[in-house]
Amino acid sequence: MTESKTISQREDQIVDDFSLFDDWMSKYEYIIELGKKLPLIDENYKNELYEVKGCQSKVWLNAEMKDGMLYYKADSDAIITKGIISLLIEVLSGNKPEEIKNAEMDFLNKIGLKEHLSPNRANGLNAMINKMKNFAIKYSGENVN
Amino acid sequence: MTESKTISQREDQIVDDFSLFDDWMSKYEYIIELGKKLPLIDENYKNELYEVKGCQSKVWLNAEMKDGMLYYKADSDAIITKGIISLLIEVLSGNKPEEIKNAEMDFLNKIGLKEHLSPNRANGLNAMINKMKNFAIKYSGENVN
Amino acid sequence: MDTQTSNIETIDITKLREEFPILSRKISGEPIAYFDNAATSQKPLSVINAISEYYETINSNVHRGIHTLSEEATEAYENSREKARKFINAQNTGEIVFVKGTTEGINLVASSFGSKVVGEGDEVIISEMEHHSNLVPWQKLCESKNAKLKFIPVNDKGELITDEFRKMINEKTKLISLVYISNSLGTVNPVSEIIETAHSFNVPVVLDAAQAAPHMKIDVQKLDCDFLAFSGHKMYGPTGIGILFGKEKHLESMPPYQYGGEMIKSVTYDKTVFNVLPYKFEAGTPNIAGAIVLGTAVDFIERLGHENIHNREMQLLTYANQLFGEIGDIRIIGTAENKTCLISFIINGIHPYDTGSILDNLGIAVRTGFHCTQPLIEQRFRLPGTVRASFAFYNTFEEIDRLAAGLSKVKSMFL
Amino acid sequence: MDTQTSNIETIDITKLREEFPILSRKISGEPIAYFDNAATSQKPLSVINAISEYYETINSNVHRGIHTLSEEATEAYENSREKARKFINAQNTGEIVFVKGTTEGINLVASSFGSKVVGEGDEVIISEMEHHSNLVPWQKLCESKNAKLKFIPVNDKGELITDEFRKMINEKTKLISLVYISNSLGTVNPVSEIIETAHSFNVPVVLDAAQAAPHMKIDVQKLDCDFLAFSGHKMYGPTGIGILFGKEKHLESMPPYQYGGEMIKSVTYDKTVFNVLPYKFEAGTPNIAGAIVLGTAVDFIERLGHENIHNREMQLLTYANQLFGEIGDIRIIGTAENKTCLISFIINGIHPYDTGSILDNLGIAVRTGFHCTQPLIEQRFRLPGTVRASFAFYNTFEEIDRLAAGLSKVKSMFL
Ligand SMILES: Cc1ncc(COP(=O)(O)O)c(C=O)c1O
Ligand SMILES: Cc1ncc(COP(=O)(O)O)c(C=O)c1O
Repeated sequence: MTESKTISQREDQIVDDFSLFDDWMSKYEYIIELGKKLPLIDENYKNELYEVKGCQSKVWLNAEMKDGMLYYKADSDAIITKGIISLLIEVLSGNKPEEIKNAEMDFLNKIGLKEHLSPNRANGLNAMINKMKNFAIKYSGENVN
Repeated sequence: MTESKTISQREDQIVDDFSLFDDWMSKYEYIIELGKKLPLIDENYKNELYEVKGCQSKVWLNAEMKDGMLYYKADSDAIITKGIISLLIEVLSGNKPEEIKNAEMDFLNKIGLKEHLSPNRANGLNAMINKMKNFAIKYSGENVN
Repeated sequence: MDTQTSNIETIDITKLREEFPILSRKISGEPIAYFDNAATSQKPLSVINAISEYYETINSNVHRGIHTLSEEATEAYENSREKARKFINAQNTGEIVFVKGTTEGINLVASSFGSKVVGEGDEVIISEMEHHSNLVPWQKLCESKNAKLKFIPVNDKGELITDEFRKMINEKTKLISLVYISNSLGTVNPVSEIIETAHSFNVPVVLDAAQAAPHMKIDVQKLDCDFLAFSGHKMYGPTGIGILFGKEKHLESMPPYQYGGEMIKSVTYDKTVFNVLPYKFEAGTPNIAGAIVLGTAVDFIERLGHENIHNREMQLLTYANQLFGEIGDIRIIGTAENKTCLISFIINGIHPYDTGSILDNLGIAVRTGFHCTQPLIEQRFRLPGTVRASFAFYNTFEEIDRLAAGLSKVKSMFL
Repeated sequence: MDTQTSNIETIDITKLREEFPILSRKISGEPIAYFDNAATSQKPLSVINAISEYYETINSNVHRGIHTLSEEATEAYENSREKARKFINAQNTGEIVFVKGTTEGINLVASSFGSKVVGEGDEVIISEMEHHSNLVPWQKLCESKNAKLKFIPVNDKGELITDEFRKMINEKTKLISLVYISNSLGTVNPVSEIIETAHSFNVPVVLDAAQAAPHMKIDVQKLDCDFLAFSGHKMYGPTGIGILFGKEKHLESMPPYQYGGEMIKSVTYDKTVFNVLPYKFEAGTPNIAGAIVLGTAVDFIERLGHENIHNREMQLLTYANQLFGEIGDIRIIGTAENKTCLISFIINGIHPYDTGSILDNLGIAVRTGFHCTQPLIEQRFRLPGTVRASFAFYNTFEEIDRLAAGLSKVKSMFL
């Protein structure tokens, strides 16, 4: 994780990485690699409370604050899903909650993921992003105390 | 009513009469004339018991035996319907119940009525014929006593 | 005649009629004059072709599928729901339930909502002019609950007597269900006024909008109705599909109506958790083609424009009224001030069945009978039925000329 | 491959496929290989065109109309009912009710018949392999009646354990409802045997024939089932239409399910008399186009012939089983002796969602998840879902080759 970069720099990096692939099979292969490498979440987070609703596979997500930055951990029983969360974490994790709240996540369109995953699966994707942003809202300035 | 003729002779007569008309409007005009002339049924027969079910207009039908022959009376609140019953009565009335039971009523096809009245209205026509035949069955040999 | 008297420049009727293939059919050797639009409307090519296109390109079961066809079908299905939402200006798509038609919509409300809010000794108010589909469900509900069904009376012009309504409503009233536009009288009811009164008593109002959907802009937020149902087949769309709108708070509070399929979130052998709105009310594989193509029908109406449709239809109605007056011996049932484009009538002394049969023979399609409002026709107006000519924008002044000529012919034949 | 190994001379698959326009679509640049037939089948041109033809030539509301279009639509509608009667060999058309689909059919029976025959302390028997549509209605009925829902267990091969069934049935059993062919395991259940046992206890049996209708000849008289429901959209017909068969004596004894429209014989403000069978159960304007074209789908199946369809589909199944065996690491869920042409499976260690996503990218449409049998997959087989490839006669051996290649590719990507 490259914590010094801004969210949009990280997004650009991913768009760059994906530009190397010219078909979806190679993109999937890359996403699967990311999925396999995703740091796992603790087993005790794998419950209703941390579950992301609306995905076709099970997804669990947690976030913790450290030194004013928000760090995510997640897991899924499907690897492609894990790969996609991995991308989201890559972009958002280690940023200030305020920044995360406002992130546009434009890279998902740029790499063609939103378009490729429409619309049942895009629902799952949106559900993950919403859950991540909700953590950011919870931990952001307004709600610290 | 030409009581000396057989049912099939009467049918032939009607087919003959109708052969003079070459469009349905003239046939309707003829049927309407017949309808207007139909001897009415007594008001006290205009009840559920004598009603023919399945027609789009109200139809009441009664039959009485005289000297071994069955005579029908009927009425309807619609004139075309009356005209059609009038044809049925013309053919069947004043015959022996056994003959009525077995009448084929082929003339309805020959004058194109069945075809012209398909199928909602044909249901009504069939309902009338059935009611007439049921009277014949009721009064025929098997059930005299 | 169209070119002379019609001042609608925005609709080219001749061209528009070409979009309706069935209108060029012949019946009894004559071009069909279709005046049974209140029973079901004809369909434009855009609607007919959208059905074929669905089956030829994206047919697939919706929701939960991850393959492309299923994704595409789901997207089209949900897009159509959004179109329906906009069509009646509902707040969100969770309030838009795909049903079989108006009848199913009302039955759903009677069963899932009615059973909940109506109890022994309570009262339900409908009107004397309801379609059987908005009468029998309430009759049966009241029967089973030992509640009382009350009828807003209808005056001789075929209008609701709203003064009587204000006397009927009281703290025992638990539900009101009303027809927006009467299918047998043509009356456009003052539903806003009634809803306002009802809400002042905290009574929810269901609207039967089967006849409203094809003829006027519906705005459920402005009306503030609690439920509203209509059928696709009467608004230039396919058969077997309709919309039930319900306010979110009501739909949330109601148990499902049918069980199975997409309306389930999770299920074990012991227990079922239901899905969110609107899916909770969409059990089983829906009429996918029907739902998608209902959206095409909405597009069609919006392309024409509600106002253009209304203006055209009012011209047809005015013209027909004028000709009917000239014929004489015609009694029109339903002469409300505010009326949609249909005429229910009898020729004095001639049974509706006789009139309809002769008109059919002239290629003119009208409906005869009770129009599924038997108590209104029989008990209220004491008639054996009426003849109903119901118009749509695609009817022409020439067709109405033929109708008038047909009625004169009928008179000469029977009187 | 078709030409070499297929010994079906009666079906020319290449020509037959041309009748299904969607089969020439491309997905992700590849020709679509559609293996989601158990969710919904594709439609032949005869069916698609019959819909257009209906709307372009005879569209009209059915029953009670006296004009020609209405007569013609009614005739087509009733002809289709007769075709459906023959299709399942019912005794008379009064036993053939047009419904939205299997789900509505079963809900109708649960509501109108179930509520009548099941009381407190009674028992209803279904199986562990039921589709939600044949599970939740009974779960809810039993809940509301304080009755007990019992499940015929399923062995590891995915077959009903009929010995257990014989131990479960007793004088408290009031109803049995069973899936004829399982949509997630493919098992063809020994329903005749079960019906015989049930009848010896005087217990009526409902059959969910959603998956049977497209794949085998159904004979309700031979089966002697009391009710049977199926959906048009799974048997090459349109969406939004299906058939509920019920024995006349049962249907006669049942109250209507919905109210309004053609199901009424006469009505006053106080009281309604219902129509005869089957109309009593057809409230509101039916899905007229759907009902008529269901008849076209029946024609299509009968033109192909049940035996030809069956033989072809068994060859596809055998071939797929053989290839799946060669790939290795595939666990098939549902290996009953008597099985229809679908394979539910997981590649060991790979989530169904991952498998399905990659296959979709290769133009191969399979379904993943619970297939609306969540308790069976989760509680009985303890799986997070399965991948289901369900075949139809129009699938080819080449498509199965592509499926097998796709699965090998998936293995190499994830393992
Ligand atoms: C076995 C089985 N039963 C019931 C159903 C429900 O059918 P429908 O969704 O058409 O109502 C299906 C299909 O989804 C099925 O496969
Ligand atoms: C006013 C009104 N309400 C309800 C209905 C019932 O609609 P559907 O038959 O489409 O369910 C109709 C049409 O028949 C109608 O005109």
